[in-house]
Amino acid sequence: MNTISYLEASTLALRQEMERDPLVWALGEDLGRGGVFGQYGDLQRRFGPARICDTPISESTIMGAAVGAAMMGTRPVVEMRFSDFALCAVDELVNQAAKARFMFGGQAKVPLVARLPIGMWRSSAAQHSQSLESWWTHIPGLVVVAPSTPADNHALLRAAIRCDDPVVYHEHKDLWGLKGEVDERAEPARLGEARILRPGNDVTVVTWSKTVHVALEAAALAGSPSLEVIDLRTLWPWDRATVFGSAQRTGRLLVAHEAVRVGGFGGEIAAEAAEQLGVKVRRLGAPRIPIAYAKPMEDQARITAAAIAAAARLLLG
Amino acid sequence: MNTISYLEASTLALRQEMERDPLVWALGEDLGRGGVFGQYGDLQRRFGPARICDTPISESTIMGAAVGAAMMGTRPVVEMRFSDFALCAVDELVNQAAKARFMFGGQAKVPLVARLPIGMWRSSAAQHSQSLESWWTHIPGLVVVAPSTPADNHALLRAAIRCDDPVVYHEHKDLWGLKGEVDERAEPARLGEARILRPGNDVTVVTWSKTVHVALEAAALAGSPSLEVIDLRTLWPWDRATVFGSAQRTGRLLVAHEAVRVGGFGGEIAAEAAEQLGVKVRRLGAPRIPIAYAKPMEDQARITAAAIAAAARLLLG
Amino acid sequence: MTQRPNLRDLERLKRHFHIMHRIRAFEEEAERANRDGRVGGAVHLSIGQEAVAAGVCSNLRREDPIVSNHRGHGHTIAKGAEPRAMMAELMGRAAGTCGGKGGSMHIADFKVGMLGANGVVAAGIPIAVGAAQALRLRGADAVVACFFGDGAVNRGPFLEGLNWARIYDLPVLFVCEDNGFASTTRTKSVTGGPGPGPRAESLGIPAHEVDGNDVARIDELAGELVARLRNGKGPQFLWAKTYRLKGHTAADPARYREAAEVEARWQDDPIARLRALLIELGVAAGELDALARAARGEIEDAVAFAQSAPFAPAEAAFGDVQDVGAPQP
Amino acid sequence: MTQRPNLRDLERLKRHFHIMHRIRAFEEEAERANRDGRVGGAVHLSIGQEAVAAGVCSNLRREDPIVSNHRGHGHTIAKGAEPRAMMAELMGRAAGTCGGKGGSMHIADFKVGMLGANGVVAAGIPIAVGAAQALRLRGADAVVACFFGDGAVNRGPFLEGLNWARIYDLPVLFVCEDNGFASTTRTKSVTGGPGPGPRAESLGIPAHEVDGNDVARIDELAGELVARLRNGKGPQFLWAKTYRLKGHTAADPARYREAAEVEARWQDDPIARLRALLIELGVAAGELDALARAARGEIEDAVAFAQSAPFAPAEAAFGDVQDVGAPQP
Ligand SMILES: Cc1ncc(C[n+]2csc(CCOP(=O)(O)OP(=O)(O)O)c2C)c(N)n1
Ligand SMILES: Cc1ncc(C[n+]2csc(CCOP(=O)(O)OP(=O)(O)O)c2C)c(N)n1
Ligand SMILES: [Mg+2]
Ligand SMILES: [Mg+2]
Repeated sequence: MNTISYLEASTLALRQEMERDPLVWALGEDLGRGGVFGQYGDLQRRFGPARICDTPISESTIMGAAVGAAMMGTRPVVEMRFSDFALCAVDELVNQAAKARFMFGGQAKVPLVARLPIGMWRSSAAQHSQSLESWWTHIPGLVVVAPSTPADNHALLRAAIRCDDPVVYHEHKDLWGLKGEVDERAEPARLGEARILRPGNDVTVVTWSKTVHVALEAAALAGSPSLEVIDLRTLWPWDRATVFGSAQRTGRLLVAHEAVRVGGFGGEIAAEAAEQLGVKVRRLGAPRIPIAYAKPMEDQARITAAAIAAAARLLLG
Repeated sequence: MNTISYLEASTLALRQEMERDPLVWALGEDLGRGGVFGQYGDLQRRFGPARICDTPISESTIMGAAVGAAMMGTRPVVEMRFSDFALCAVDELVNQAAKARFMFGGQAKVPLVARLPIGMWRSSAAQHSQSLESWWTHIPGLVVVAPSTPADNHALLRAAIRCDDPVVYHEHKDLWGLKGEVDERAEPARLGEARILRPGNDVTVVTWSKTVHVALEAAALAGSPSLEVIDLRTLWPWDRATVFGSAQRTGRLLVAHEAVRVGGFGGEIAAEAAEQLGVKVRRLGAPRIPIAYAKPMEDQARITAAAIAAAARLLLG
Repeated sequence: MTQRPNLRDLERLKRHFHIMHRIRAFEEEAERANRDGRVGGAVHLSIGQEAVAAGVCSNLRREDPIVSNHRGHGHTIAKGAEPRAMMAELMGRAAGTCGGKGGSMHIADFKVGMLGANGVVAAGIPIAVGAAQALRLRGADAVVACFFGDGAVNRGPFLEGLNWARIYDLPVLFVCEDNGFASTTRTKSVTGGPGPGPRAESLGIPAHEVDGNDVARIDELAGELVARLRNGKGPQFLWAKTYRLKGHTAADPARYREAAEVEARWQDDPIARLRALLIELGVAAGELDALARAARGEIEDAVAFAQSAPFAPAEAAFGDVQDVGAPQP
Repeated sequence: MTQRPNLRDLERLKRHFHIMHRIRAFEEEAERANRDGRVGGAVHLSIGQEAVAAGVCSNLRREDPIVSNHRGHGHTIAKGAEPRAMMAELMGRAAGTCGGKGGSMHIADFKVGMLGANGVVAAGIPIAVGAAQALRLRGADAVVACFFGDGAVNRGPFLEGLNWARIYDLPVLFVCEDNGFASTTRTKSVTGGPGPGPRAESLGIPAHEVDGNDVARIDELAGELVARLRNGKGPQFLWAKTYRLKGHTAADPARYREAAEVEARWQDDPIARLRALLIELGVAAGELDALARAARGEIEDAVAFAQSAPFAPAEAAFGDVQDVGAPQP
């Protein structure tokens, strides 16, 4: 066990997978100098420029080349820098990566991992702060992951790299520095398993990525109802058994996420729970506004611990 | 009143708006020859190639140029041929069109209409059949429209063109030939208004685009519960008053759409209804599979009248 | 005029003749079947362009991948796919190359290195360069051929993908089939500057113009270029000027061009040209007719096979989606 | 060496001197403020590249729009925006050009025809050609200048947008500020072929290479090119070779290059060069110092203004989103 950061955990995971399998490689801009956040560390020195591949600013081709390379049996890890820039590569991700296996009748799989760092960080405004994870849950063929801790960023990234499906992998920019214990020899995670981080009786709170920490904070607030906090970890497939088990116990389900509430993945979970279980549901997400630069306006798009506690109280009350 | 097709209704609407406002224009591939479905008719002969502008196969720039042109005070109508190809223009639609007004503090609006024909038509497989309307509902700044009849394609397209916001306008490829009465002198529709097409007592069915016709068929099936069928028409903003009013009356809400169920807009409406009204909810949508070419497999992605009736019966309990 | 082939051998030309006839017959059958509903969706015919597919693919090994566009039957046949499995795919049958999931627009046969047609213009270009990169990582010395049209050179991935091949020195042969049209639009009217070849050159890739209806010349040139690829000389660009004798799809009457123009172009039919060349080289007309008949027969057999082959069960729609979180019927 | 200016007049050069100093001072203040937290987010400095902004924009009228990239302060100042409103934007204040919603990366001032910086590389290129198309539809005879970096020439919209300008003959001056870097990467290492200029030529757009640190030459050349645009001669491409003297962002120590390299490039500082030229032309050092001081004073005033200006209320985040279906606080 070592205490390392969420960022270092990802470097470690990639290093281990690259050591294990010579067909794992990564491509993206500035990777040779560690990548925009430093998450590629010194991997280029270690593995050479063919496996830690510095690319031009060509998002369509970064993603598209990964599709071709994955179909030819390698395992590319695609770095998109900011999930916002992945919007320059949507045909490649959705029309190609997600569908190739199906369209071609199973002749090839597309084992790529697309890293799309999401979330608000600091004063980064509307084009560098988005969280669009719900989009990818809507696309058949894609697996969708969003780790919240260093240990999970280690265990889930390794699982994503070993997965034979295209995985959209969301790191949160505001978590890079978060420290935690990571067992380097742990097995990779199983994709699709949620984790109950804190037991509670009154309200089940389902969340993922950075909002996990906000929910834990809410649970610890004086006067908060007793919250059972579930870190979903994987959005597709999502762990219906764990979520439903908890919601049935508490009878109340709150889904909270940083992404915009309208059309967010909270709708999927809340609707399923309402439909299948008939429990009381509620959703929290950002208002339907772009993210502003100035802090007071930017903060309007943040989900706070107080908001989570208040929503939980409404469910109780 | 004339009986014309859904396709002709769109040609008429664009013609009328172009006659009314010299700053309305359209751009896209093959528009001079009427466009891929013929929906631009002879408009180039009528208005010339500067206003019905034939473009190269450059989706990013078709959309991006429209953003620039809209910011400079014109009203471009962007033709994407198939909504699938709009995936080559997502940065332009989401990072630019939707956000420009906000990012620049209201210095400019972006009054463009992006026409993204959706839906299954005939044996068109995974890259020419998608319905991704839910994506755009998640994006602040965008208005989202999906007409189901010739009269609405006339009235809503005109409204979309006059709207000062970027509008994602979804025609359904399988409706082009649908005939109906259109009053050429009617006022443009009001965006955000749903319509109750058929009153009923047991279950409120909210739907849009082609699935409206499937729902009407379901309501007419022998042995079907009494369905109140609501054509949502605009997905953002959606007409909460009409939907909630009906759902409160019937106590049961079914949302049905052709798009994939997981992450579809049905989740938004069902979750809202569960949360705000506590009515019983259910959703119908396509399974999470790409759309296959061969008919028997393709049909697995279709929502049928029988499925709607069955889901309604389940709600009745 | 057809150039005198700097002949490799006569047998090679006869093989081209056979393959081009096979493509032609396949597409004529596909056209007919699309019109009467046995084949659905949009069917893009490469009639008139067969020389490019035949000339290029005859220089590739089975393990050399190709990537195609929406107009992919010819490339697939020339790369060695079975007409039976191909026609079954067009008819949506389980025995199709893609089990009926793709149809004409997504035809693929990975066994013979055919990595897929594509419904999105220019989308194959990044896929091709990535495939080449993967082959290098795997230590294979295969080369990749990437087919696209003159309309594709106006999409961003053209620039990005060619630049990519150049900077990593990837063994990719880019083949631009310039048939004059992008759907109903004359490509020249929407293409700035001197065209595809100079665009490739500006990205550092040597471009070679060729008469796209002259299979002997294409074969020869492609042979030289593929040899350069195998010798590590980096990517090459082949600009083949040809003509789309049919409409954009089998359903397109192509009224945006004069009948006379099309008729004139039929005079330049690459198959007729090859036939004339072979006769000139002393091959007996009877031998050529026999080859053409054989090709036609293979395709008729493929149609018969496909028509009697079963559809995949409807639930097959739930297969081949993904391993983790796979959908349930 | 700085070329002898084919001088329009000395006053013009002095104006450049003033504006370039204003840009320099603005960015030095922005850098400082970013380091101590008064300015947030990523701040991209154009220090060392001021000659391009000044030389190009001095040939534009107020109603001629410009479109910029992430490194947009210089363009915005050169186009005539108020430093007070600009600095207020960087500090997120209500008095900012974008009311504090955009910050440095989205600075814009439509009043003076500055249509916005952009957080997405190359995204401004399609916007610029569309703006030109709209101006034509509206019967305006304005021209558009579009600024982007050498990294942007590897993204698809570069090809698409330049082709677009060519085929519609739009009056767009494309300005490629080639500063050698795309973030931490030397652009040459990821750019195939002979570079931006020849790429533009291959799309039919005349390209003109220029020493990007020589404001007199840039001014002169831009003047010629803008005249061509106004005369309906179609798009033009200016390839300005310069150097990014600072890191990619104000937070980037730029350890991927040697200090010696940067030091050598400081010898070519466009402001110092212009100063030397003006002295050579007989302008008194005192006069130049006064101009520099004036520029610095304007920026200090802007900082003081911005720092004391109020933030927009938090609820302003709900404004300027959309008319139909607008969000509620
Ligand atoms: C990105 C995208 N835009 C538009 C289309 C519609 N489309 C299909 S084929 C085609 C023309 C392609 O022309 P070209 O590349 O020259 O190939 P050709 O059809 O001539 O063989 C168009 C516009 C598409 N499939 N993909
Ligand atoms: C599409 C996209 N990819 C990546 C980035 C991250 N990024 C911001 S600036 C930059 C380098 C741009 O280089 P260049 O165009 O030469 O401009 P310069 O920074 O040198 O002025 C990169 C990679 C981005 N903003 N947008
Ligand atoms: Mg063509
Ligand atoms: Mg640069």
